[in-house]
Amino acid sequence: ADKLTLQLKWVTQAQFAGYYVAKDKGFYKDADLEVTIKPGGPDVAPSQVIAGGGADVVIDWMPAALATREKGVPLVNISQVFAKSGMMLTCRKDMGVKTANDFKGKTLGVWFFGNEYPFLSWMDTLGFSTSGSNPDITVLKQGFNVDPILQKQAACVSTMTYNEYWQVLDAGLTPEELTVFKYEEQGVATLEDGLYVMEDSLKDDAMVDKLSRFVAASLKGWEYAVANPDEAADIVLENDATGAQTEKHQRRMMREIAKLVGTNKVGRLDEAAYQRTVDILMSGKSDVVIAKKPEGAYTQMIWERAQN
Amino acid sequence: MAGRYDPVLIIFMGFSLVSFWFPVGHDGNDSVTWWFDIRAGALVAASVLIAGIQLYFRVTNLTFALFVTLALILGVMAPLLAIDTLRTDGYEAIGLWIYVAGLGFLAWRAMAMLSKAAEFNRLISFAVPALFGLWLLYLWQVVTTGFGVPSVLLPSPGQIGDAIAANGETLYADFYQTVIKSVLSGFVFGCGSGFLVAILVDRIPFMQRGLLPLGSLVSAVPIVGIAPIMVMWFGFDWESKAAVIVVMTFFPMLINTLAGLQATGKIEKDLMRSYAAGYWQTLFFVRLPNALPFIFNALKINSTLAMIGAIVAEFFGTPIVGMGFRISTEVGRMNVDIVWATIAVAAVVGSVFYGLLALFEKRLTFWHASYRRAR
Amino acid sequence: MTDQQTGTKPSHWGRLYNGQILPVVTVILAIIVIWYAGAVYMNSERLIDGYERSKTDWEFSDLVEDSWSMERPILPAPQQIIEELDNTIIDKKITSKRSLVFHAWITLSSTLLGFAFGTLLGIVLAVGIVHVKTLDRSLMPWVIASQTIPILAIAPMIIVVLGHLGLTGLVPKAIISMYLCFFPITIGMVKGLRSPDILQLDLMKTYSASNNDVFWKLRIPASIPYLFTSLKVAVAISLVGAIVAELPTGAVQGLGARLLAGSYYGQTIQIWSALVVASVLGMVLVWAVGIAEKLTLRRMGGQS
Amino acid sequence: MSTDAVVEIKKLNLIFPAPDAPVHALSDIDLKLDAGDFVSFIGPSGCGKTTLMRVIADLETPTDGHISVNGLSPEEARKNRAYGYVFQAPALYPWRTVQKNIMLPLEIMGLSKQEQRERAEKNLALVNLEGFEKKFPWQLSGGMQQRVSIARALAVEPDLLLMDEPFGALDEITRDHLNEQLLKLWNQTQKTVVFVTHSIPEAVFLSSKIVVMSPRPGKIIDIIDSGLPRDRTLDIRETPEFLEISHRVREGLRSGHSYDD
Amino acid sequence: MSTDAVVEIKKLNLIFPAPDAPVHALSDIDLKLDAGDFVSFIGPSGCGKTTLMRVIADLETPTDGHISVNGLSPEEARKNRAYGYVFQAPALYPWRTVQKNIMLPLEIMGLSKQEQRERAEKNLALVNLEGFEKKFPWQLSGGMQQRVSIARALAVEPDLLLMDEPFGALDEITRDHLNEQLLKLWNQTQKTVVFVTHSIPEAVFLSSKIVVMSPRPGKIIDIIDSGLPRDRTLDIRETPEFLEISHRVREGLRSGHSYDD
Ligand SMILES: Nc1ncnc2c1ncn2[C@@H]1O[C@H](COP(=O)(O)OP(=O)(O)OP(=O)(O)O)[C@@H](O)[C@H]1O
Ligand SMILES: Nc1ncnc2c1ncn2[C@@H]1O[C@H](COP(=O)(O)OP(=O)(O)OP(=O)(O)O)[C@@H](O)[C@H]1O
Ligand SMILES: Cc1ncc(C[n+]2csc(CCO)c2C)c(N)n1
Ligand SMILES: [Mg+2]
Ligand SMILES: [Mg+2]
Repeated sequence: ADKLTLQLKWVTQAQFAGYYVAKDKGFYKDADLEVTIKPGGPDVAPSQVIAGGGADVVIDWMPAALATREKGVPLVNISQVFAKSGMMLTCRKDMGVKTANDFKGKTLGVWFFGNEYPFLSWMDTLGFSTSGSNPDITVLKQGFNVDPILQKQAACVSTMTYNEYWQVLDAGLTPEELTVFKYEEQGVATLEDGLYVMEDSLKDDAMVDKLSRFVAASLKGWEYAVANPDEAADIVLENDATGAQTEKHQRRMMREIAKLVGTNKVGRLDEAAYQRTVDILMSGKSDVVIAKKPEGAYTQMIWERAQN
Repeated sequence: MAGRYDPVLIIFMGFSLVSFWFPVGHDGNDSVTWWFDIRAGALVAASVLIAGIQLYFRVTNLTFALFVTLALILGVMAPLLAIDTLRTDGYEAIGLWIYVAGLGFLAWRAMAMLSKAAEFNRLISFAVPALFGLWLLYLWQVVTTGFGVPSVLLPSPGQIGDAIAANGETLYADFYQTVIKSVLSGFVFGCGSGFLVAILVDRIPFMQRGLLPLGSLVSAVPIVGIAPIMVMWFGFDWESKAAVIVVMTFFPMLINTLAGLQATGKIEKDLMRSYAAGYWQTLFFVRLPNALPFIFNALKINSTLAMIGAIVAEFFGTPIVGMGFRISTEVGRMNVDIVWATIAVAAVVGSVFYGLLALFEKRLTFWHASYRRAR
Repeated sequence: MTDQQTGTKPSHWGRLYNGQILPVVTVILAIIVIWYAGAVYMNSERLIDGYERSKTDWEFSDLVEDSWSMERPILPAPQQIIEELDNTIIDKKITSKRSLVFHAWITLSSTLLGFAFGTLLGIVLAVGIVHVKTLDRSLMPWVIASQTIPILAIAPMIIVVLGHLGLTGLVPKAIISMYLCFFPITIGMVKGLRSPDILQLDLMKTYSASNNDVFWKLRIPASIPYLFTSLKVAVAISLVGAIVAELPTGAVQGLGARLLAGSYYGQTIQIWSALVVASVLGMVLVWAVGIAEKLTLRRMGGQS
Repeated sequence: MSTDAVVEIKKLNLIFPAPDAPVHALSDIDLKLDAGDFVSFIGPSGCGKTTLMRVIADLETPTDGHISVNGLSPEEARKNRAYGYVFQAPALYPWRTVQKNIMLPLEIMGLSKQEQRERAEKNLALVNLEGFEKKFPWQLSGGMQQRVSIARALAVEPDLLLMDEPFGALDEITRDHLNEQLLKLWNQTQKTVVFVTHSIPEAVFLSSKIVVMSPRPGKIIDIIDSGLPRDRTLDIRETPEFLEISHRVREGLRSGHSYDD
Repeated sequence: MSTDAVVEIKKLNLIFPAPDAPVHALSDIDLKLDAGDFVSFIGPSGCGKTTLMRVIADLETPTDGHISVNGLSPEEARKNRAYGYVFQAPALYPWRTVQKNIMLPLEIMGLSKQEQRERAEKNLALVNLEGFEKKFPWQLSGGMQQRVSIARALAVEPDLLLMDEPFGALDEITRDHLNEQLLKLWNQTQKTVVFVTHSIPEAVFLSSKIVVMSPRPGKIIDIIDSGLPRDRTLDIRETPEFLEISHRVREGLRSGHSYDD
């Protein structure tokens, strides 16, 4: 069997159910692949891992991938699994945030690590300054959890539809007490989980073949996971080496993830969404993520070969 | 070095001469030797020549130390020339890397000669660590550029230097937030409380048996665990970072102070006893002076721990300024050069901090055997 | 102590007072009381906020009760942690991923390996610095500078690079732990190896003793107090290092991974129980070094 | 208890415990020292002179027996700062200059800076070390260190002075000089001095009472009350009384000694 | 250079630098010690005896002048393990038992365990410390520590023995005993001994050559070649020759001394 290593962007959770399902159900084996899945974490940058030769394929968000590409590590998107963005800003009504205009003068929690670009771009369009001596908005680099909003240290925090949002609810706040702003709805969404490889691997026919088999098997895993969310969540739980995840949370997450994966042409990069992502990344007033329009940052060829 | 021929220089000359027989790079069509550029060849030859002269005279005074340093300076330029114009990764440039390895021996010899000369010259005594540092930076530069290491993995010192120059203001703001606000206050509180608890524990033996085992409990609490909790308790700003530093620095100070307080000899204590000196008098007049070498150990260890603690704590939620914030975000943005620029600032700050402590130590413990060296 | 009264008749109480158990128990009891009070204090804000939003009437006794049984408290009450520990230590098979013993073992093994590496490296560096003047002048400043590099920032790169060289699993974690813990040993040993006084060194000189002899017969014995003090600090730090090192390895197993996962999902109780286990582990390690110190000093004729 | 007994010791024993073989350092010591006495302990090396002195100074606790100092327990006496002690080793603090070392007990007693400096100066001159105020102990010769330690004890001006081989490391002339100074001090101030020496002439010259000890277990084998006048000069060393006392001390020493040659 | 000169010193000076006032410890020393000599240095406290001894032992570097030991530089001589040294302070390692302390130089010289133990036993008996093998230094009295340090130096069995006030802390009888032992050793083995003492009788009794020094700056003011036979007993101390030499030493000392009384 051909060996292949996949680096995840985050810890083992239902966000990556498709791959675990593919592995558990033997889809990879059927495609004559032996896949190693490496979980990530808060300070694992998948692009760095692949640049250092630590993985063959990585899951990353497009802003980070494009930035890396401009820094001379030629990453190429071979399949875009999540069609929609799951990022949003969750705010407390009792701290005075009901519409986007209420942000002024508030403290907002934001994820950095390359995930802040959509937020900054959004604030630009709203006309709020986030830096300088007297900013309209106090930005907080939030940690890994949603404590700031629970403790009223921030009026809003970043959440994923499939994860942190539910932690806010678990902590006792009700949906009625919250205002949520989905990036997808604000028109500032960038593409999230996609599969990336080094450009070099696309020059080698054997590798291309291997990657197509991998993408095909992974997408099959995703389809299965979307169809059987509870079973998929259980498979994820079995693969969680920390033993820290709970069934309730993972099943819930799986249902939300299913909404992001999309329905037709699963895994095919939508060029319009790509274009929108690039525009957002190049539009930044304060500091641009990428300066030049990327060339050859994605290929549909692998996805197409995976279809038969 | 007296007597025999210096083996270190012989190795350098050997490596250098051998390197002439091997390719030092690829100019697009062919493998070439040092003579791809007459200047490179001449530089290598010059360094070998000087080493030969030194080998012959075997004099170790300052003049010759500087002479060998000159050989090193000439020598290091040749690889830079090669890397600039040739493709140098892998076996195609084996000669180049043999020569660089040889230069390591030359650098060692230069430093050894300088540190001998440094005994009589303060200026030179600063030159030795500087030379060592420059040599490390040089190796780093040659290897990263020579092997084409991607900058997202490890930028070269040149790129880091550019990043420092381009981001001065940001780096200063980060420095102010992290060092001035978090580190200093955390360090003072942490070391202070460790010291005071040590005194308390020493004063009340009941406490010693009760608190000491629990002191190590505190020390073993990993930063990654307490940082989020401190953020929860003390908010996002520097206070929570200072709290993390307090927890981290507490234990080394406690343990070292206690060990130091035990270091007073029997007869020294008996003398105080014969004066019917009280606990505090004995403490101030004898036990603390004797404990000073240990206390300074703790201060030194803590000075670096405090930097690490502040930076790591900032990974867990901060306002958008600070060295830890910078490092954790710029890694995600693939601006690894800025990351290393920040690390460089941290290293300089930490070293200066440490140096000041060492200076103080020398002032206060001049009488300790470790400073009263026999020749 | 200068004025210790000796010769009092040992009573039962005296023996208890002077023993180890009573003081520790007292201090632990005090901590527990403070802890319970602290839990009420810290958690009350969120609870009161909750009461008000749901418009429930409440009394202080409700607050106390609730603050000791929240699901995601800011500060969990001791019995909540004990319950969780009971759950994850006693009730689970130790090979289970949900057993804290399993995770503690993972962390402990890289701690011990890292500590061993660190001790070795620390001593070797100190020996070099004390014996070779060039190293003293050139290396020391850079050893210090190395410690100012935030390990968490470069740990991922170290892991990637080591992975490239075929080193995976335990070793990379041990190396990161070593990186953190060798420093106190170097600092302490440099001081300790230089601590023999001039007369003691002169004696060796009159024997025209080799560096080797001076080292083993004088410098090492003289440095023992410094060594053990450093080892105690280092072993604690090496545990911290091992835990830190578990994060960029993908946070798969070990107490660090538990901490992170707990932190990520806001599971305060889980964080705290991992913290408790880590701390107890640290305490045991420091204590073990302390025992080794006692035995060594006794063999060296320690003055009571 | 008689009123003017400065030190009164009855049936005192001290055993140093040791896992291999406990050392019986002091055995059944009975001794009474009166105010104004100049007492010398003399005896072979290791016989317990230092230990006995340390017991008086409350630096060692006897295994059994009774001891009082100035009518109090040794601990109370120590807390009253009843004595000054010159140790067998100089015991100077390396981080203090010579002058600061002498000022140390004075600082502890809370004397004024002025007073401290004056006493330091006076006593440094007494031991002939003017000009060495600013040196550190490690810059002095062995004998000079010993003299600093003597000056330090004298500066305290205690009523009871315990001196453990203070002049052991000094040449004859310096020693004679300091002997005279000490005698003068004793004679003028009515201090009580307890003194350890290995020199028989020194013991006889200085003392009003000589205690001869024998080793293992440390015992008192003779107590000699010297009939020499308080007011002596070095010439007294030629008198028959002097030689007689010396002879008696030497005999005592020899009888208690373990070399049988 | 004459063949049998063990130590030859010419115009040697040593100045200890100090920020306040440099100390001129040795001034224009000229001295020649022959093989088989027993040389005593005598002089007031602080006159430079220890310093001179340390120069011979290559523990101190002279500021200028010439010195050779066994025809070599002091450094080479030291590296050849030419001498054994008894310091003024005992300098025992506190983590070693008495026996192990004595075995230390023997270990370094690489003697067999058996040999080490035998020599330790023999020399401990010589200084009358049998039974204390397993004690640690802090369990010994001052004089006992000093005797251990003597045993340690003797165990090396060097040809040149440097002894700095070795018997200062010992009682008269032990001292006489050790004096005799040392003399016997010297007489039998033809060792060269360099000896510092403050006791004039001791110096005269032991030495074949007495060097009298004066302080600040440390100078040699008299060198006395004793005409006494090598082979002496304690009785010799009553002879007129003995008293005459003693007198000359005392006069020398007095003239170089700073007390003018
Ligand atoms: N701390 C100790 N522990 C065990 N034994 C001790 C201790 N101090 C002294 N001794 C023993 O007690 C005995 C008496 O010692 P002490 O110091 O009183 O002798 P000393 O008469 O002062 O002798 P010296 O003239 O040599 O100073 C010795 O045999 C010694 O070994
Ligand atoms: N390390 C040093 N630094 C500065 N001065 C020193 C040092 N060692 C000795 N001296 C000075 O050198 C002089 C001679 O000292 P040395 O120890 O040789 O005297 P000594 O003759 O042995 O005296 P003693 O009989 O008291 O032992 C003294 O005045 C002393 O202060
Ligand atoms: C250091 C850091 N990096 C990225 C994210 C954001 N993020 C990227 S993937 C993912 C998983 C969603 O459940 C999240 C949260 C973060 N929070 N912290
Ligand atoms: Mg004694
Ligand atoms: Mg001397």
